[in-house]
Amino acid sequence: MRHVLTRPDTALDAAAVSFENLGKSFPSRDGRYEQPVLTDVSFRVEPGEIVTVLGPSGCGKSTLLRAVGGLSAPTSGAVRIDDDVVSGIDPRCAVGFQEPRLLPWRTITKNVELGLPARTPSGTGRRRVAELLDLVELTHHAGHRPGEVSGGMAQRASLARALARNPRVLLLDEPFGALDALTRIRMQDLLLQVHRADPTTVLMVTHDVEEALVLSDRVVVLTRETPTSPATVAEVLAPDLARPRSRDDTRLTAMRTHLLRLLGVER
Amino acid sequence: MRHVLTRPDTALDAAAVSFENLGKSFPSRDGRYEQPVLTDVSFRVEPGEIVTVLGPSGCGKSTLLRAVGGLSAPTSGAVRIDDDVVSGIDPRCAVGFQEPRLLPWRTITKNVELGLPARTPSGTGRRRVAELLDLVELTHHAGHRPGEVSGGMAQRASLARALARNPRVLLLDEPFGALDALTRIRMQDLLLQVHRADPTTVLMVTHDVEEALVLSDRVVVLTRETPTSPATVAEVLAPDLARPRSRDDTRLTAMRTHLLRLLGVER
Amino acid sequence: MSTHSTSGNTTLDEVTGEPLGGANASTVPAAEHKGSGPLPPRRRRAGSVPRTRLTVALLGLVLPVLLLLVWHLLSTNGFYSPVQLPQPSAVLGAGWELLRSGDLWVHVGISTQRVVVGFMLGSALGLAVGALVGLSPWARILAGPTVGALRAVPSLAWVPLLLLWIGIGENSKVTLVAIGAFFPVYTTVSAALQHVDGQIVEAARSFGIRGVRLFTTVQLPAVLPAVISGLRLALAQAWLFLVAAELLGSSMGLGFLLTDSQNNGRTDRLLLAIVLLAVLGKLTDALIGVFERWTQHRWGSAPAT
Amino acid sequence: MSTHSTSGNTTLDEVTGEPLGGANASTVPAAEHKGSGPLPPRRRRAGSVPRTRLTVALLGLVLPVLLLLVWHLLSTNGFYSPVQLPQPSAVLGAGWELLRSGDLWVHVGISTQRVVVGFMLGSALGLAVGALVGLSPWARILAGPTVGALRAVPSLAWVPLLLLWIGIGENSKVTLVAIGAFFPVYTTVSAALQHVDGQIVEAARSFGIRGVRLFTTVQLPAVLPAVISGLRLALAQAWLFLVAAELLGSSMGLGFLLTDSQNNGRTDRLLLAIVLLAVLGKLTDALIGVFERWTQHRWGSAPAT
Amino acid sequence: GEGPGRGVAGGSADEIYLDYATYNPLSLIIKSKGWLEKVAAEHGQSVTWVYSAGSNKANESLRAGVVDVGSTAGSAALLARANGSPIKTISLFSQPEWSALVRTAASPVRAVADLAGKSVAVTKGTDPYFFLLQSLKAAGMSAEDVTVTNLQHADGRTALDSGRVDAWSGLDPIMAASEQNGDVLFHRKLEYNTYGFLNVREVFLRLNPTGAQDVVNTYAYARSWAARHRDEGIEVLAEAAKIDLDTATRVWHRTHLDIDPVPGEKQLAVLREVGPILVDSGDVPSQQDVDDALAGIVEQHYAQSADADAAARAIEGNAP
Ligand SMILES: Nc1ncnc2c1ncn2[C@@H]1O[C@H](COP(=O)(O)OP(=O)(O)OP(=O)(O)O)[C@@H](O)[C@H]1O
Ligand SMILES: Nc1ncnc2c1ncn2[C@@H]1O[C@H](COP(=O)(O)OP(=O)(O)OP(=O)(O)O)[C@@H](O)[C@H]1O
Ligand SMILES: [Mg+2]
Ligand SMILES: [Mg+2]
Repeated sequence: MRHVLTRPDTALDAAAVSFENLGKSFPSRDGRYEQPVLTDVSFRVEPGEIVTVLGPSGCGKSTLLRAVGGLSAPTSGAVRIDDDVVSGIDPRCAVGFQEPRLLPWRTITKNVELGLPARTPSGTGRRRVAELLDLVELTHHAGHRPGEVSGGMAQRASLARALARNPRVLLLDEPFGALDALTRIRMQDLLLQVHRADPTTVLMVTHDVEEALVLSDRVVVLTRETPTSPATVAEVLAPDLARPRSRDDTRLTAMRTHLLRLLGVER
Repeated sequence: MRHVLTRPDTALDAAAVSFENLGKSFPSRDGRYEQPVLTDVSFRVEPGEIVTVLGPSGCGKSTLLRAVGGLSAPTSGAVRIDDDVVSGIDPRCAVGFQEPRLLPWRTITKNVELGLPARTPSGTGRRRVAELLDLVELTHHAGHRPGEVSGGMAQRASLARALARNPRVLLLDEPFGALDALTRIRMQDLLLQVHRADPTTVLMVTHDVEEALVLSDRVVVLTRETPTSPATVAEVLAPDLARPRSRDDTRLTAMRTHLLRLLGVER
Repeated sequence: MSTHSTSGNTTLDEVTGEPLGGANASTVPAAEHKGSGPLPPRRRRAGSVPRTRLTVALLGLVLPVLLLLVWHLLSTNGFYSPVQLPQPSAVLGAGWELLRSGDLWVHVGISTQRVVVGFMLGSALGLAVGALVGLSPWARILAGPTVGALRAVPSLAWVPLLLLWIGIGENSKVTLVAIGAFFPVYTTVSAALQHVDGQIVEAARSFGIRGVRLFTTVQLPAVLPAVISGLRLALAQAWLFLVAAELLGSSMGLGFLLTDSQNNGRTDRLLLAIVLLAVLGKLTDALIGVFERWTQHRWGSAPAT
Repeated sequence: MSTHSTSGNTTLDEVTGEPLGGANASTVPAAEHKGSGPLPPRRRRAGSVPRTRLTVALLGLVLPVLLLLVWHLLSTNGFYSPVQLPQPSAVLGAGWELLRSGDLWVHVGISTQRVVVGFMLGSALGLAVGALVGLSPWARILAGPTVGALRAVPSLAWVPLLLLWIGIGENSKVTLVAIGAFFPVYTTVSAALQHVDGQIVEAARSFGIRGVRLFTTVQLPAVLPAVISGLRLALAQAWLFLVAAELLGSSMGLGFLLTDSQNNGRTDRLLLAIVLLAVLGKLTDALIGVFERWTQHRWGSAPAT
Repeated sequence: GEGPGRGVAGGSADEIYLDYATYNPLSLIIKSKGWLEKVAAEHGQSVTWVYSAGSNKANESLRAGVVDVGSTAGSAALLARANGSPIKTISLFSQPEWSALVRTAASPVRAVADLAGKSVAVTKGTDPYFFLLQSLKAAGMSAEDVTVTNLQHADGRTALDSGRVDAWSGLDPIMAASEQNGDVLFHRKLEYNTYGFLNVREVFLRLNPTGAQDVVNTYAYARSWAARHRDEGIEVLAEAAKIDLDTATRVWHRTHLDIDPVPGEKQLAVLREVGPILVDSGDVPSQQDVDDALAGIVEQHYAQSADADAAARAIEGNAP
């Protein structure tokens, strides 16, 4: 594929993420009771693993990711990165949010630069940003402001910003949701390529079962009994196949049907 | 399926939408030249038809939809709704934007109410909003603010707001992009149900080829030669099958492969 | 646009009702702690923000008390003479004297009335004109420069003009206070309206919401924080203009007390007037704080626009 | 969060550099017309906004010219006597007289200098303290109430205090002007910072951006419109406080000219001083407009937050 | 509140708008006793009192027509008339000694001549300013020989006491208060003080001569009352000016009320000294304006026909 990325000097080794009986609830609208969203979530992501999270809309996937990044504190239990309990924003993580969250007054280039680790030498930084923009196919729009690019382009810029960080744990919240089929495949390949060059830990939320199966070492499925009850881990599936995987592999097709059924889709 | 919706008294008949050599360009970053995005787009959507638009990220799908809604003026050519050239925001359309665009300070209910046609009697309005919230499965979060719901929930609220309008032309920009497989299917069904009850014209952007095939009377594919050249209509495909369609129908599978190839995906 | 937004950073402090900023940048946002039961010890920081209404009020008094101490020291160590800087107790004495004679209430009452009425009129007008200029390019081109020029006319300069046009009496005083209150609201509102998030305005317009309805449902709530800081400044400026207003043939009011004491060399009463103006300014400002909290309650944690 | 946002509504008017609001609500947004070649006739409206710099400037003069006419009429129809309301020509004459004697430049020069220096100091300090109070809950709890109270201390009340502490001379005058400039910036900045879009702040923080860097990369640009309207008000208030400042042992300056003429009953000079203050106020305000346009150019159409 | 007030250059045949001021003790007495109301009622006139904080304020009110009768220092009346304000002086209310040159107790300054090269605080355009200039002139100096620091009266005292200036050309009652505190009036000169002028708008004389006569009559009555009720007068002054009794007593003694109220040559002579100063400082455009003003400012008729007894009948007759 394309050339290997400029690697920032600060790059560090991948870290393990473990969820220990994680629970999270939010105060209800009137503040009178606590509405549980996640309960008793326990699993461990090994260093360098790619793990995807599947689950119905509103079940708490983003909440789970935010807990790892230290953006919201769990109500019970804990998340550990390597051996430290996460408390407060964790510098070892980089987050690709569900919304692009670009600074509207900065160009795409300048937005991606924000992701660079502190103290990146400016030459290295510039080179890395240019490479990333090339990889996410935004070179032609590098000088545009977020208000002047399409939804999919903004999402790719947001992805590039997260990748620029070269973190020990990469948290991606539906990074390919707004992309067409072809671009989506290219971006999946890009993620795998970056991961190969620099095998960091990736925890990613997706809605696309096929995507989960093609990309990940393990798939975590969150489910809940009723739409108002808290979600928890229903199954952890390990598609034990070498990458690159063909989307038409029959073993994957079977797993796909299984996962869809888990999510409530009967075909 | 579920009960038929409360129909606002103001509901009107579906309208035809025709694109006549539509072209659109944006001034480049430095303002020195015009960057064409769409060129010579011509096709006609018959009243009551469901038409989906497919195309690579950043090719101009949202731009196309915005031209119909009168949110941005074409550079050349025109869009007509029935026989009138669209100029300025067109009251016959309702737009479901690519981003949820909810008012952050209003509850979900209050946001959906914004979509109601002017002069809806308050009783009818309340009933219709409640029904829609039920259909998009947000009844439990009706009192939440946009900042307190998940990405998929916000998207569904945005969809409900567009549906509340009961327009002659419904414009939807990737309305199901942030939904998991099951919710997505349920929302697709919901759209068809609403359409059956009230056969309005629907023009919808999607990235999901399968979704396009399952839902639409015709699929319009936009393509471009290079990422910087303008897009135009490459093909209009009519999956001439009765609805509800099975996702596993072999005729659809063939079309799917064809469309994916058109979009550049070889399997 | 949507999810989790405000919970992450702009969280409502449960005591002051004001969102907490990014100062405690490296900790988990405060509001998230709320129902969280026992936290790992690392998250309890020495610097955590106090949360009861009383503590906050008391802490707010620390600085004034310190200032009072410095004042007391300066006025007693012989560096300043009593006319230059009377002791705090002398000022208190002057206040007590006025209180006993009943004059204090008259001064405070009439000044407060002038400020409140003038502020209401001026800020309402400022909101209206600010909305017009902020939303209509025509109004901006035609009226913008003139209003901008009038903004720099000092309060004292209005005095002779108002004397000519309206004469003395309550009307001219209230008018001057209203002029003072007008400009801050006008400026902040007209500027803020030009920067309302285009996406949601466009969305609302696409749903046929226009004109006054667009203003009240989208633009006004979106600029609410700006309106409120405009109101804050307008109220402060109303108090400032009060002093000029009470040069308009007045014989009561705190502004009168101020100038009159200055003319008569009663430094103790002068300082009393200053302190009273500051305290009343802060008290009326607190009412705007209440209004702000009400709007935040009504519209959720303040709109992010 | 992203696409097309500003193109839809908050479009940059190419002349004034200011975004056009929703007044022409039912038309296609103006900036979209730009390169659009011949449009269908329906889109050209009689009310379309003028676009050349000159036309805009001239239209801005319409209202002042009308006011001048009204003034002329009132002063010549015998309703007001010349001491009450001199003719515009008499005011011009007074200006000419001062110009010939060279005093006019002295007045204008020294006042402008005081305002500019005081404004710079005051607004810089306002920005710093406003940032602190807007971002740190501790600073807000401790200092908020005190600053809020000081805000209502009238300019005239500062005069004797500054006389005591700093004496007469330029320092005390510039200090008073700086005090005037401080509060509007402080108020708008501290308020606006509490309402910055939590989503993007959170995003920046998740990328390890904190403290000063967070402030300069995210929060400051986000509150830029508020900062600018704060600066506008601060500049206006600097001119207002100038008049009080020039009571501090001064014998030159427009504020001196104003009070002096008022005391002497030279209504022609009084009006001259008012007009000059208004014109200078507007001119210096225009500099802030230039700065605003520069920031908009630098940061794209103003941030929507 | 203080009523809607009168606007836009008012004036009518049956209303009297007049000012009261701490530098005009007679006005304080008349107001506090309610005498004018009684006198004016005889002619169906209504009375409205307006506060004047200083001569400049009284002039401003006269100019705007919000008072018909205003009290100013003689110099201020001249200044206003010379600058086109259509006013006439119909009576005098006092020959005050309200200005003098003040130093701190520790200051080495002893005489006007010692001021050479020193700084003096004063409010430009007020009586203390003219007092300073006349004193300098008498000592063979001019304003150029000292640094004149323009400050409001109260600020002048602060500047003196805090050592920012070497001397202060002061004004009562602040001056009396500072004397009380140990400052020294090192140069006094009764003649350099211009008189207390009771001015009316010309329009008022045309519209309401009866009202003008009522005012002058009441002042005449008050003048004789004040001569007999010194202590009560001091109390009224202390009360109105918010000063203590000792200070008020000082001021009272320097404010000579027992004078011939008819304005005339004696006052004009003082004003002729002041006139050129006004022209020099640019406060009045030309000497011609001053001369015209001097020629037209005095209206003796009302003071000459002042009838204290008429006022007494109205006041005492209605008394219980
Ligand atoms: N206001 C604008 N100024 C300049 N260029 C713009 C503007 N709006 C859109 N564009 C450009 O127009 C092109 C098409 O954008 P559009 O949003 O229509 O794409 P799209 O097909 O909807 O893509 P996506 O699937 O990613 O949402 C993009 O290249 C974008 O950069
Ligand atoms: N700040 C908040 N206050 C109250 N409730 C919240 C808040 N944030 C999230 N929630 C609730 O938590 C639940 C889970 O939200 P979350 O965003 O994690 O879902 P998700 O799995 O990411 O869904 P989606 O796939 O739609 O993005 C939702 O019901 C939402 O309403
Ligand atoms: Mg989510
Ligand atoms: Mg799009």
